[in-house]
Amino acid sequence: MPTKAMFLMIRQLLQRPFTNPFPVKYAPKNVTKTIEKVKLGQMSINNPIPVPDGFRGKLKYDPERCIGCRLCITVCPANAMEWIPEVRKIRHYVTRCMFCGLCVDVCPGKKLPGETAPVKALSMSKEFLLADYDKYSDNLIVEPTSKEQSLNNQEPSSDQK
Amino acid sequence: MANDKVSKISKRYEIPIGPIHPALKEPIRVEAEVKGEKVVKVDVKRGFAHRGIEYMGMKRNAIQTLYLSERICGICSISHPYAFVLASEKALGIEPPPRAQYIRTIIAELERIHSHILWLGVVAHEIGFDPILFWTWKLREKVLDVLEAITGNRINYAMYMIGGVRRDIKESHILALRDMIDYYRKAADQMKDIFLSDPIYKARTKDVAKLSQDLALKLNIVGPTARAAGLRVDIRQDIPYDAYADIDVRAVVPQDIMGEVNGDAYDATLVRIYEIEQSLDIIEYCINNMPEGKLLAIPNYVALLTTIRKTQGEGIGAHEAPRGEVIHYVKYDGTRDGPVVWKVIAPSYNNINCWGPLLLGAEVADIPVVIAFIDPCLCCNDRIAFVKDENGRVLDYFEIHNMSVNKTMKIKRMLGV
Amino acid sequence: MGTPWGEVSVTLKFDVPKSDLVVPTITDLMMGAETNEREIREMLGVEFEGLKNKRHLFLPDDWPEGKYPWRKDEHGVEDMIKYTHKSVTEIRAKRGENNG
Amino acid sequence: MTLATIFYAIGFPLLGIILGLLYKGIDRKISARMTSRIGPPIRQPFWDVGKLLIKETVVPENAVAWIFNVMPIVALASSMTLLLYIPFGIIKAPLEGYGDLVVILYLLTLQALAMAIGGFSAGSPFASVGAQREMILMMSYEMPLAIVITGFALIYKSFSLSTIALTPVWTLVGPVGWIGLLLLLAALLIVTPAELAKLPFDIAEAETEIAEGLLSEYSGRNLALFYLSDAVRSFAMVALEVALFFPFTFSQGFGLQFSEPVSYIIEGLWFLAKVLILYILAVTLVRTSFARFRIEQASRLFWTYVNIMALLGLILVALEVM
Repeated sequence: MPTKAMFLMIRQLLQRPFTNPFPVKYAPKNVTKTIEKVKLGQMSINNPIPVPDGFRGKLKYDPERCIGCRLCITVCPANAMEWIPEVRKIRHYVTRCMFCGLCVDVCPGKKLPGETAPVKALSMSKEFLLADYDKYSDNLIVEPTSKEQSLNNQEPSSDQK
Repeated sequence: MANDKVSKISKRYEIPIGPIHPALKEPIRVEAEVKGEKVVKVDVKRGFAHRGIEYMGMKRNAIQTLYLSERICGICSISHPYAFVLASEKALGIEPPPRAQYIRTIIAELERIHSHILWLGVVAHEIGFDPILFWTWKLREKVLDVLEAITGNRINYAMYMIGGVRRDIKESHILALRDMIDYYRKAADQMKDIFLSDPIYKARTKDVAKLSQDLALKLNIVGPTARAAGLRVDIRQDIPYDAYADIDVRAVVPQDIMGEVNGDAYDATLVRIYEIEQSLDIIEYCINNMPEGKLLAIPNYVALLTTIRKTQGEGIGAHEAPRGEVIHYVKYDGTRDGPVVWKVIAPSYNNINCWGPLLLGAEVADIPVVIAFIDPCLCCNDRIAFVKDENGRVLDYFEIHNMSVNKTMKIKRMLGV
Repeated sequence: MGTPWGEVSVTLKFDVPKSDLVVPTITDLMMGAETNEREIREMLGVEFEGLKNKRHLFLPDDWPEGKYPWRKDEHGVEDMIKYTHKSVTEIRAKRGENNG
Repeated sequence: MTLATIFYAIGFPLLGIILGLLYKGIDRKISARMTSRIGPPIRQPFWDVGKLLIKETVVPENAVAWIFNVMPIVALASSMTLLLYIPFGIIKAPLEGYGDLVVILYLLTLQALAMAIGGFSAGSPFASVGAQREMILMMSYEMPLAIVITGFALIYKSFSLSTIALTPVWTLVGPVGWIGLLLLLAALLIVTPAELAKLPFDIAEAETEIAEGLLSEYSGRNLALFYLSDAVRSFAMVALEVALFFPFTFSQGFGLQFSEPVSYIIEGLWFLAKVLILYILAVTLVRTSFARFRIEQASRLFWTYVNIMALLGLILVALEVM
C-alpha cells in the first residue's frame, strides 16, 4: 500500500544526500595514517560548513592587553579561568569553557600607546575542532606567556577561585 | 535463583526499562511487570541525573547562575534562562527594554520550533519509523542555522541577560528569519500530510497514552501534553509576559482543529505540528513590529551585580517552554550578588506523573510511545550523586577514575592483552 | 481558562516550627502534588500527614535517615558543593611530566 | 563424488553468503539514500560479519547453554539448505529431486523457529518477550504462505520448483487466474517482510521496545551466524519469489539466442538483476517507508486481510484450473 511517506522516500532517493561528508566520506581504515597523510598534504579532506559571524569558538587571549582586572574570573560561569598571581594574568582552560562569551563582553581591554580606543584582551575565535584525548594537553590550555617562561618562573600554585 | 526465574517466566516477566534503554535518551527507570503483552504493575524511579545544580547556583553570582541554568538542559537551553531572567527581573524590579523583549520572544519561539520537530522525530523513532526521524531532523537544521546565525551557536545560545539580551537581531538575520518562515510553512504542511495520514502512525498512536481531561488536571499535566488532553493551558496565554502580551496567543487544542478530543499521542502530534505554525505567526508578528531601542537595562555587568547585591526580593518566573511550563523561584537577600534560594520546576517534573496511570494496562509495545509522548526531559527534571565504597566511605571523582583505570588493567591482564 | 490572564496562580506559605514538622497532605485533592510532597519530605524532612507513597524521589534509596540536603541551618552551601577543578601545574607535577 | 558435488557442497554456500551480504549492503545503501544519508559502503556487511567473528562470544548465566549455542548454527544451516533448493537462472537447483515446495516451506519456518528457541533459551526477559512475539507472528503468516504454495500446486499439479520455474505461471492460466495470481503475489509480498523480520514486521526485534528482543543476549560468533542466516534467507526468499512468479528467461524475453556457456552466464546475471529489483521493491522500499506494527495489529492483518486476499486468489486460480 503506497503511503505519503513512501513517495517522500522515493523523492529523497533522487536527491543528493543531505550529509556534509566532513572530514572524509567514509571512515578510513587507518585513522592515524590518514591524519599523517593529510598533514603531509597527500590527501585532502572535505571542508566543514562555514560558521556564522557571531560564532563562539576557542577563546583567544592576548596577555599584552590584559590589565589583570579579574572581571572575567568574576563572571565566568564555569570557572574556566585561573588567576596566576605571580604574573597577574589568567590561564584559560578550554575544556572547562562553556563558550558563553561573557568574559569577552566584560573585558575592558587596554589602550596601547598610539591607539584611540582600548582593544579587548579576550576574543572568540572561529576554531571549533578541539577534540583531544588529554584534557590537560597544550592546545587546550591558553597560557598567558610562553610555556617555558610561565612554568619556570613560578612554583606550582593551587591558588584558584 | 535459576528455578525461581523459571517459575516467574511462566507467568509474569519483569521488564526493566532503564536506566539505560534504547527508548530512553536519558536515565530513568521504569519497572514494568508484564503478563503476556500487558503491563500489570508499574513503578517509576527518578533521580538518576540529580546533580544538585540548584546548590551550585547558590554558590555563584547571578550572572554565573543564569548561564548555569542554561546548562540544565541542552534542548531547553532558552527556557531555563528565560524563566530565571523573568524571576530575577521581578525580584530586582528591572524592566527590560521593549526591543529586548521582542528579541527574547523570537528566540524562545525559534527554540519551540526546533524542539517540536525534534519530538516528532523521536516519537517516529520510538515506533520504528527511523526514516521519518532522519527526515524531520533534516528539516530541523534550518532553524538551527538561523539560531546559529543570530546567537553564535547551534545550541546553548548564551543570549539572555538579566534586564535584556546580549545580541541584536540585524537586517541580515531578519531576511534569514523570513526565509525560514516560508520554509517551515511548507514543511508544516508536509508534516501534517505525512504524520497525520500515515496508516501505521495512526494505528500506533491513536488511543495510546490516552489522557482524560480530568486526569490531566489532577496530575498537574502541563504544556502540549495537557493541551492534547483538551485543557486550554498555556503560560503565554494565561500569564502573558514580554512580547506575548501584545500578541493574542491562544492555546492550541485539538477540539479547535479536529472538533474532538482524545488526549492520545496522535492528538499530541497534532497539537505540536499546529504549534509550529503558531510559533511562525508569532515570529512574523515580532519581526514586523519590532521596536527600536537599546538592548540592556543595565549594560554594565559589574553595575548589575552591584545592584543585585543591594537588592532584597523574591520572584517567580514562569515561561512556556516547548515541553510545558518551566518555573523558577529566586530569592535575593541583599547580602550576596547571587540567589540565596533557587528552585527549578521543569515541565517533565509534573508530566512524568502521568506515566504510572497511563502505562498500567498498556501493551509492551506502547511503553516507548507513552514515555516519549510527554517529551520527557530528565536532565530538567532531576537536577547529588554519591558513590560509596563497601565501608560506606564517600569516594570523590579522582578515586572513582583511578578505580576504573585499575579495573580496565585487571581485565586486560586477565585476557592477556 | 482559555482567555488571557484567565489563570490565577496561588502561592501558599506555611511557617512550621522545626520541632513539629507536620503538614496535612493535599494529594487527596490533587494527585499530582505527590511528587512535590515527596520531594519536600526527602529534602527538608517535612512530614505530610496522609501521604501514601513515601519512597525517595530524587535521593537514592539508601540515603541516611535524618539527613536533609535543603536544611541550610544544618549545613551550608560549602558542605554540599565541592570544586574538583585543579590547576594544570598541579596535574602535571602529579603526573611527573617535565614542566617546561 | 563428482566435481559438481564438491562445487555444490562448498561453492554454493559460499556464493550464497557472498550474494546475501552483497544484497544486504545494497539494501542498506539504498535505504540510506532514501533517507538523505550517505550510508555505509556496500562492503560494510562483510566487515560487520568479520568483526563479529573475532569478538568474544558471551553466554548469559541463565541461558541453557547448548541450545543457546546450537540455534545459530541451525538457523544458518536451514537458510543454506533453502538456497540449495532454488533454481539459479536456468541452472537447476542442486538438490533438484530431493524435495519440493513443501520442504522449502518447512525450511523457512525452521529458521524463524531456531531464532525463537534461541530467544527462549537465553533466559532474559527481553529475549523471552521477543520469542513470544516471533511465535505469534509465525503462526500468523504461515497460513497465507501455505495458501500461496497450494495455489501453485493446483496449477502445476506438482510441488516441484523446477517444474514451476520452467514454464512461467502466467502463461498457464486465463484472465480469471491472472487476477487470482496477482492476489497471491500481493499476499506473498506482504508476507515477505514478516518472514524476513524486517520493518514493519520486525516486532520480535523491536529495538526501542524490547532492546533487539530475540537477539539481545547474542554476541560474537553466534550473532554473526544469525546475521549471516538473515542475509542468506533474505536473498533466498526473494529468489524464491522470482522463481515462482517471474521465471522469464532473458532469451525468451528478448528473443535472443546464445551459445551454451554464454547463455548460462547471461541467464545467471539476468536472474540476479531480477532478484535485485524485487529485493529493492519488496524489502528496501517497504522497510524504509513504514513504521513498526504492534503484534496484535500484525496478526490481525495477517489473519483477516492477507488471509482473505490469499484465499480469494486461491479460489480464482482453482476456478480457472478445475
